[in-house]
Amino acid sequence: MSANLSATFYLISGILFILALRGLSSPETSRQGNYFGIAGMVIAIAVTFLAIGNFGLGFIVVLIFLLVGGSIGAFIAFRIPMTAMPELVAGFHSLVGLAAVFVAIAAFLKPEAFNLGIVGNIKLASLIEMSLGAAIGAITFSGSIIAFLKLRGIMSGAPITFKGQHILNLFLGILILVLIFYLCKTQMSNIFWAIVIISFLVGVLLIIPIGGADMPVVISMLNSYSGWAAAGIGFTLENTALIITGALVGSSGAILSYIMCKGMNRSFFNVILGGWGASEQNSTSTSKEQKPVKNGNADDAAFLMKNASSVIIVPGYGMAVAQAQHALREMVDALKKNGVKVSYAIHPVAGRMPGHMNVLLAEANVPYDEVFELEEINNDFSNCDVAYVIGANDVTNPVAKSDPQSPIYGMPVLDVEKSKSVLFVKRSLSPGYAGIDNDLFYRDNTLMLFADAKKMTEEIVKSL
Amino acid sequence: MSANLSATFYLISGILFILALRGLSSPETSRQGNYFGIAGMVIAIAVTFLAIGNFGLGFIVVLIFLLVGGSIGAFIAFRIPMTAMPELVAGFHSLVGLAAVFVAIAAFLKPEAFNLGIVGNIKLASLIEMSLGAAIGAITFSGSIIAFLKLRGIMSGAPITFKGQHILNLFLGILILVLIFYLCKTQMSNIFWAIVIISFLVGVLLIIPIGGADMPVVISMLNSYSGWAAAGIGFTLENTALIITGALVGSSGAILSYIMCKGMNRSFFNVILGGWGASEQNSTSTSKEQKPVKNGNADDAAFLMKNASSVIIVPGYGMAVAQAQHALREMVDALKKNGVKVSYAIHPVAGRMPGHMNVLLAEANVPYDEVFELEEINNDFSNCDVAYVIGANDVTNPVAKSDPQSPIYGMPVLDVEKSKSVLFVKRSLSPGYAGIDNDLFYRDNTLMLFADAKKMTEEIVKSL
Amino acid sequence: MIIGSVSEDIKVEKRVALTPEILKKYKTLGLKICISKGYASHIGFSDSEYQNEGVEVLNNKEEVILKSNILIQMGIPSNDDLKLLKENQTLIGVLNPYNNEEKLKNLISKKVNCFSLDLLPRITRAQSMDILSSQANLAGYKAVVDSFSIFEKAIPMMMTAAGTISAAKVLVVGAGVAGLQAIATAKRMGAIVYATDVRMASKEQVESLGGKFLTVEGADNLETEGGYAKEASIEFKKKQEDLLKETLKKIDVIICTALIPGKKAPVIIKKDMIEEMQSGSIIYDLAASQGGNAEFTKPNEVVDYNGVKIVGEKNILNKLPVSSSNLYSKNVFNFINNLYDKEKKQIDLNFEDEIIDKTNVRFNGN
Amino acid sequence: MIIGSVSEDIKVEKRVALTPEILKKYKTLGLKICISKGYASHIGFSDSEYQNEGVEVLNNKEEVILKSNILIQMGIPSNDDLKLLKENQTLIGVLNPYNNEEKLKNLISKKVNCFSLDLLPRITRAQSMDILSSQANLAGYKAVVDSFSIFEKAIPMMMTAAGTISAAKVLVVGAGVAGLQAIATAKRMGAIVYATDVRMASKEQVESLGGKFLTVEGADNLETEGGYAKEASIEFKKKQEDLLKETLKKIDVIICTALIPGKKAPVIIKKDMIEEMQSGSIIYDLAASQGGNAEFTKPNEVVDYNGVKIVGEKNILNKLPVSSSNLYSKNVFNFINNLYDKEKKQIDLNFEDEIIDKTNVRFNGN
Amino acid sequence: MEIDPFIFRISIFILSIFVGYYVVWSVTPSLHTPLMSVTNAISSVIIVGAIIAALAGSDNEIFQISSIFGFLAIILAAINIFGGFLVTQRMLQMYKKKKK
Amino acid sequence: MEIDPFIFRISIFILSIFVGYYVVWSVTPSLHTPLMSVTNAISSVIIVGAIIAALAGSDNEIFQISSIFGFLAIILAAINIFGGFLVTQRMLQMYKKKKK
Ligand SMILES: NC(=O)c1ccc[n+]([C@@H]2O[C@H](COP(=O)([O-])OP(=O)(O)OC[C@H]3O[C@@H](n4cnc5c(N)ncnc54)[C@H](OP(=O)(O)O)[C@@H]3O)[C@@H](O)[C@H]2O)c1
Ligand SMILES: NC(=O)c1ccc[n+]([C@@H]2O[C@H](COP(=O)([O-])OP(=O)(O)OC[C@H]3O[C@@H](n4cnc5c(N)ncnc54)[C@H](OP(=O)(O)O)[C@@H]3O)[C@@H](O)[C@H]2O)c1
Ligand SMILES: NC(=O)c1ccc[n+]([C@@H]2O[C@H](COP(=O)([O-])OP(=O)(O)OC[C@H]3O[C@@H](n4cnc5c(N)ncnc54)[C@H](O)[C@@H]3O)[C@@H](O)[C@H]2O)c1
Ligand SMILES: NC(=O)c1ccc[n+]([C@@H]2O[C@H](COP(=O)([O-])OP(=O)(O)OC[C@H]3O[C@@H](n4cnc5c(N)ncnc54)[C@H](O)[C@@H]3O)[C@@H](O)[C@H]2O)c1
Repeated sequence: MSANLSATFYLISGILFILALRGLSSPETSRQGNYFGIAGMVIAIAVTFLAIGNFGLGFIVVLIFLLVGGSIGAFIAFRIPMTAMPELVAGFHSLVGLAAVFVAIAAFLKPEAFNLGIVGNIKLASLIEMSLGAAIGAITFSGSIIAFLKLRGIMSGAPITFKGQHILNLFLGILILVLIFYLCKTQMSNIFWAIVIISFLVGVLLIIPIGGADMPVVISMLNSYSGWAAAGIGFTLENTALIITGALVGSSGAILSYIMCKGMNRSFFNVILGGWGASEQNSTSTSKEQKPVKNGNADDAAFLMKNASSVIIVPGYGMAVAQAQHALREMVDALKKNGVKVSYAIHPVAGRMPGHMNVLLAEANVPYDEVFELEEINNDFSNCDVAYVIGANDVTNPVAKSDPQSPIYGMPVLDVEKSKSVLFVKRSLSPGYAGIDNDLFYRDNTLMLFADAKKMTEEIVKSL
Repeated sequence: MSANLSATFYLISGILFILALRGLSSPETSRQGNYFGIAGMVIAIAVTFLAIGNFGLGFIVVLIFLLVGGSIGAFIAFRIPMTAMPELVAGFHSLVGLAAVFVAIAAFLKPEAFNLGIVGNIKLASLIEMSLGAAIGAITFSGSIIAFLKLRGIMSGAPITFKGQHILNLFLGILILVLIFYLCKTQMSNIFWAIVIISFLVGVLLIIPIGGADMPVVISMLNSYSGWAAAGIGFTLENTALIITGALVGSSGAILSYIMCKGMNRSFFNVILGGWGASEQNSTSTSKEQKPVKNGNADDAAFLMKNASSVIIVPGYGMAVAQAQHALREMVDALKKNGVKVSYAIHPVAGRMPGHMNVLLAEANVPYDEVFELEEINNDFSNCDVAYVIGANDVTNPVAKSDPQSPIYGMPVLDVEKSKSVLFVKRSLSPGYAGIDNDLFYRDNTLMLFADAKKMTEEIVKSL
Repeated sequence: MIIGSVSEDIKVEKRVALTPEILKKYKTLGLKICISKGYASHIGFSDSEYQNEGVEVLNNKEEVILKSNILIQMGIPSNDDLKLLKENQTLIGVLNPYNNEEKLKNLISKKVNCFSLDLLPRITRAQSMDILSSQANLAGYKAVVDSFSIFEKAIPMMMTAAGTISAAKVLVVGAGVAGLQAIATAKRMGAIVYATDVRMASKEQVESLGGKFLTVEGADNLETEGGYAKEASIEFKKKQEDLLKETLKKIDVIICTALIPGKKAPVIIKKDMIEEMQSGSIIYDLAASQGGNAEFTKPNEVVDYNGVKIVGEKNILNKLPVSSSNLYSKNVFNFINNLYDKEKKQIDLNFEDEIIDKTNVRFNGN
Repeated sequence: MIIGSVSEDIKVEKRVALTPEILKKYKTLGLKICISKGYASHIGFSDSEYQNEGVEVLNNKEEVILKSNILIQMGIPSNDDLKLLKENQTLIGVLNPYNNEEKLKNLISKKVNCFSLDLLPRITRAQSMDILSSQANLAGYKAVVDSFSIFEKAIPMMMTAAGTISAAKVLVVGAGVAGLQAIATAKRMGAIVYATDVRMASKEQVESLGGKFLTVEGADNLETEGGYAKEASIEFKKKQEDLLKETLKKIDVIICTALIPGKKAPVIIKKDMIEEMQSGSIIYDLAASQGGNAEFTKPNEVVDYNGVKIVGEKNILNKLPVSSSNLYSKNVFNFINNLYDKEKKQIDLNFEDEIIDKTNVRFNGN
Repeated sequence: MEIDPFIFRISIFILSIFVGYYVVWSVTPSLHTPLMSVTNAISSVIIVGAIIAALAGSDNEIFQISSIFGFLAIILAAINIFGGFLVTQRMLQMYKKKKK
Repeated sequence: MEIDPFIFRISIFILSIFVGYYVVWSVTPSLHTPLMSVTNAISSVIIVGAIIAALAGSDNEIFQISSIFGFLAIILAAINIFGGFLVTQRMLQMYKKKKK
């Protein structure tokens, strides 16, 4: 295959990758996007084989390796439970990082194969590129491993910080640059190895100070790193597909982590430089947030509800305080437009006066036939996809069913926990009228939406 | 200046153009975007001079021409009234198109200067590129001229259609391609000229069947053409800046016209292929839509109101029919958050029963102290930026003040027309209870928002 | 020119034609005003409130009538009072010419100008004088408040620890001005509101207030050009009956407002329908003075039929005298404002003006 | 076991302890029911409605009292009826032990189990039996509906061709259960609602219903642990007075609901404040039976003071007997459900249960 | 293994198309007119070609026919550049939020 | 006048960064996890380098040290490719709207 032809195909594969990411922008096109990605990958691999044009023993061995790796990957993909997704992605990242390191090593050991000069006299630019690629790859690898361990729970999720951490990281970073400089000057392989090893260390150091809650951001950041590593290697190999993809993945990953930080209301730099801000926060919040809660935003809520077939709204005193009834009505209207079945479940003592919720819902013109009392609707929770609990607390507290010591024992409660997912809109984890904690906040199928009920509902309307 | 260096600078200038367009994505960064554009342009021009490296007589002459053109441009830019913006842009497009044609001609006449071979033996690729560039440039030029004339009112805005138009266009298009093919084969200059002339004709034919209302879309499409022409020339000149910018402008223009069509609820292809659909529509709608109205969408309304310092809401029967009171309240809340002063003006007979509006606004929890009766608020319209008339009609009709023949003569009306802009939300141009037309719809400071009052208001909330 | 107004017979009419609110406006027209003693004290407006605005309070009705050029009243004055009126004086009020033909003919023969505001054309320009609208509106409101106060159950839905009270169902018969306001008020209180009317346009209007319209299928649009209702066909009435009979089983409160101008009110709620209703339900009949929309309606009485209370209210606005007087005085003022020629300082009997022409009481074309 | 209930003295009490709605629930508990003839016919529930659900309708009260194991009533029965009660019978109702000490001591000495539902502790589990809440809630609603019906102006804002009626201003004194419902109801009707209370928590609650809270500055939180109010300090009272006096000038309707358990109701609306109010205003005093929150309140009378009507309603729920009886019967049922041991088929006097312990009437610790 | 620069140019071309596509999607509709005018201004980079054409050959050739086309193109493009950017500037000025 | 291909590559690199930037902004937040997993899968195009490394030199050299690194890289990347795309597919399956 001529160089021009293969370059063209690599370009096509790069474009397919762009289309893949583009497809992911909406649920409707997302699967198509994935197919684009697969097509791009197939083309890239096929073109590589054709360009090398060697279909002898080596080719067969490569194929075998490919299949072995592929089977392992497929096996993992099918077996992994959906809940383990974040750690899986982290694990996969580590592989890409390591692969980048290996390719860089191979290129360093045998530059002729890549047209980069000969051992001991590798082209300057290529040397820089490959050592950068190796370094970033190594950081990605070890960083992802740490992230994986933290998410898997093998390592504690708590941030590990020590004095001088940032100075050490800075020092190591500079050291790597200095080493690259010397590598270029001397072409000594020991320096190359040193770079790789130090980079592994940096990866570890970068991730350990970051807390478990920030892991999604970190994963996305590592994703970005792996992209830059690929781009570096791409420059070494003068391969357009690698450059395009690397830059694409690199920048998209970085932006994604930025977007995620914004969504979680965290400072990007605090997260990425792990531990900068952590030290101050720790002291105050550790004792309270013992039990982990899942924290969502309006988009998550909108997504969940849009794709539900039935939603039950559970209003409480917080809805009244926030005067969220009108926004709530709007949200329900929007959901109904999406074909979702929505009903309201009114607990007999929700709010602070008998019929409190009824007054407000009537004000917002909610039709009476969508409003159900506890006894009418309590059985429906088990068939419903999402319970949207807005400013209610005590009236959902399952402790009333289980703990005779509890002050609310014996009160009938709404069985919201039986629905597939529960969204709790409230401002904090603080208790309601009865002053007792609600176990539901910490359940697996609960997503907490911490915000004023009206604001959150309005935002959900926007996202719908 | 070395080729590499200048290529790098061209790249930088391309990137600055990207940043320029990016800046335009929000009002805050828009001016900054414009500066990026200017910077990119300065770099591109400077680099070209440096790359040629000839600072003799030619340079001075070029500078003079540059300044002459620049002064003309600046003069036009300062003198043109803001309302003439669309035709101005159309006019400018024609210049770019013509410039592209000229450059292509120059390259054709003196290929050596551009490294494209010699006269009579121009490189094949370059020849294709330059003739495509010239053709597209010529289409842009004559098309823009027609658009300009239509917008300026020199030519009638009505679509000019004749039988076989599309077939003629198709034929001419194919003809151009065939001629390019022969040009490549024979390198005869006559063919080149023929291509240019036929392209001029095509430009005219493409635009005359398009009606005045669709002109914005056409302008954006011509913008896109001029981009493609520039890209074509870029390939000829092997100039990255031109390629990047051309592609950028080409695709962004095309997308923009698509977006605009969507916003106006028109089919993209109908507009672009001008007159395809027109023939059917014409018969029904001409007589009614004699007087032109300005037609806006939710985004325009949101933009206007967000940037207003005071807004007066004028509700009428349509608000009640649409049950838009809750959405309206939300909109007002959002505006108030933006620091806009909002009040409601209630006409004594708005709606269909005394106090109709009051009931609904109270239902939506609008505080009484934001609600004013006609006499209290009528003088405030002249100091207000936007009057948002939602489903009201008769109660704003100025004919009640002027025409003793009118059935509503003598009724006090709200002087909404005195505010800087008036937004009318209603579903059509049909009259209200009194059955008479409302002159305000056709005023210059009126923007009609044709939609159900509730839907429109909800969309505005989203855009705020 | 002097405007006068004398006390009404407060046993039948508590509203007055002049409330303190409006006095300033008369002043700006340059008109003087006199009233009789204790004119509106029964509704809380003391004579001094009037005097503060420059009104002359005279000791007895005669003085007022003799002194004033224009006499404005709510209802037609007593015979004694009418006797005192003489040539070129003007009487404005709700004179009800069909019922008071005798008295009025008498006055006209004395060349007293009589304007009856119930004759006002329903044109846009006359809206601000439209007493039918202003009073019907309040009547619709009050009918709901009153019937809810009589009703022995709570109206809105309340889900409480002691069980659920379901929302009351209200039916409004006739969705004119009074009916629409009744719908709005009942809706506000949290009732589920149904309405029925013969005019098609009212469907959208009812829905614009959140009410449910009971559409009689296959109904023609029984609307006159003036916006009033025509009498319904027998076939229509049959269909309406069937529909209502079904609906009434679950209705708790009925507000009747259906009228046909110049005719007896249509009887819409028949005996057999009332028998289907739950004990404890209320029928509040605002059409009582025109005969009533329900079969057993008796003006100014509460009839109990099988536990269903049928309230026939003849002049409900006596229960809301302050608000209704305020609006009425404003209507009258707007009327005078149109009638009075500020230049010539006298009233201008311009019969080209539809408003003046139509409200002027004449019989047999004189 | 047999549950019985006899007619109340319908001159003072129209509510009943058993409505047809609840009968099914008693059946599922396996309890028999008997009532006296014409038990609830005054509020539209005929004897046959009861019989249809298997209730035995006996000819006179004596039979019922002698036959039943548990007698459920609204108020305490007459002395004649009480005489018939004997050992091991149970009496449940709102017995008002402080006022009826004599009668109850007598019963207790006869080993009759007396449970007075007004003693119910305000714990979460008891909410479904909480008659104070269920009845106060309806009282708050009715007070508003009633006072609006008396009020001579329209409540909601109406901008009409004949001028604007401005929205009425309502003040709710005491934002407990009744007060909150009053706020909600007045708000619904379109009034501008103010409220005042001594408990700080009520501010948020008032606002959650769209009311405006009049905060007495520098006020302590006068809330007991049970959620009730304490008596206010003199300083607080002074500040509250000043604030109210200013506010009252523009208030049209006042709904009084402030109570302090076991004490006379605080007098909050003083003479000098009432003098500031506009003629035609209404003070509706739900605290009348405990002495009233306004200075001139007289139970079951309408006092007119300078044109301000002060309505002292002692038992407002007699005006809403159906809804209130329904909720009361549900409360009583829930109470019996807790008291009755389904296995042993008898009541279970488990004094470990706070609800049973606190409601059981004993004097001096017996 | 040398790759034809044309391939690179095509790559650049295509990537720029993507960028153009995305950039515009994120523009608020109210800025569409300024956007058009700025893209119009930008598209006059064609002036680069015009300059090259005008200065092709030595100084004494500048009034050759091909150069003249170059000069004409320069004027046209220059009008556009100045006019385009300035007009955009003016338009954007209007969009500035009023101070309150 | 030959331009160093490196410049072109840099251009491509930068333009791709822009594309990446814009593509992600338009992704709905609920698709962030699949997005991460698909970018992860895509970033394994590094396999191209791995294959080149593995097949560098003639067939009898395939078990040289440098080739072995290549082979290892192939396995790692292959795991990633298959795993990544399949897992994305599974996730997206969840996002499919239920039929009603
Ligand atoms: N209905 C009655 O008659 C009556 C009378 C008296 C007492 N109660 C008691 O009141 C309780 C009612 O239960 P409930 O579930 O309705 O209320 P709840 O248990 O008191 O819970 C209300 C929750 O709303 C949240 N909230 C408050 N303001 C909010 C805002 N602006 N935006 C979002 N969330 C807000 C609070 O959490 P954050 O602070 O974290 O936001 C709080 O946990 C029961 O315990 C009942 O016994 C009822
Ligand atoms: N207040 C009273 O007591 C009373 C009583 C009787 C009559 N009137 C008369 O009613 C009129 C009141 O004036 P007005 O300005 O309130 O109403 P109007 O003049 O009747 O105009 C209402 C406008 O709302 C539009 N509309 C209807 N449904 C809509 C929807 N779903 N979404 C958006 N727009 C909708 C209609 O235009 P499209 O069809 O184009 O959407 C119509 O032009 C006066 O002429 C008055 O004299 C008043
Ligand atoms: N143009 C204006 O300025 C103006 C002002 C006020 C009212 N109006 C219009 O005048 C019309 C009449 O209003 P009104 O309140 O004075 O009417 P009304 O008091 O004469 O009658 C009340 C309602 O009863 C209805 N009705 C009559 N027979 C019926 C039957 N058999 N069954 C059911 N309903 C029956 C009528 O259609 C009317 O809606 C309305 O359309 C109103 O909008 C116009
Ligand atoms: N936990 C439960 O299940 C439950 C059930 C019902 C009510 N509650 C609570 O019980 C509390 C009391 O309710 P209630 O309606 O029975 O009270 P109540 O009838 O005893 O008193 C009515 C209101 O008057 C107020 N008040 C007393 N003195 C006052 C003064 N000087 N000025 C102004 N206001 C004064 C009180 O604070 C109270 O809010 C409330 O907090 C209510 O939320 C709790």
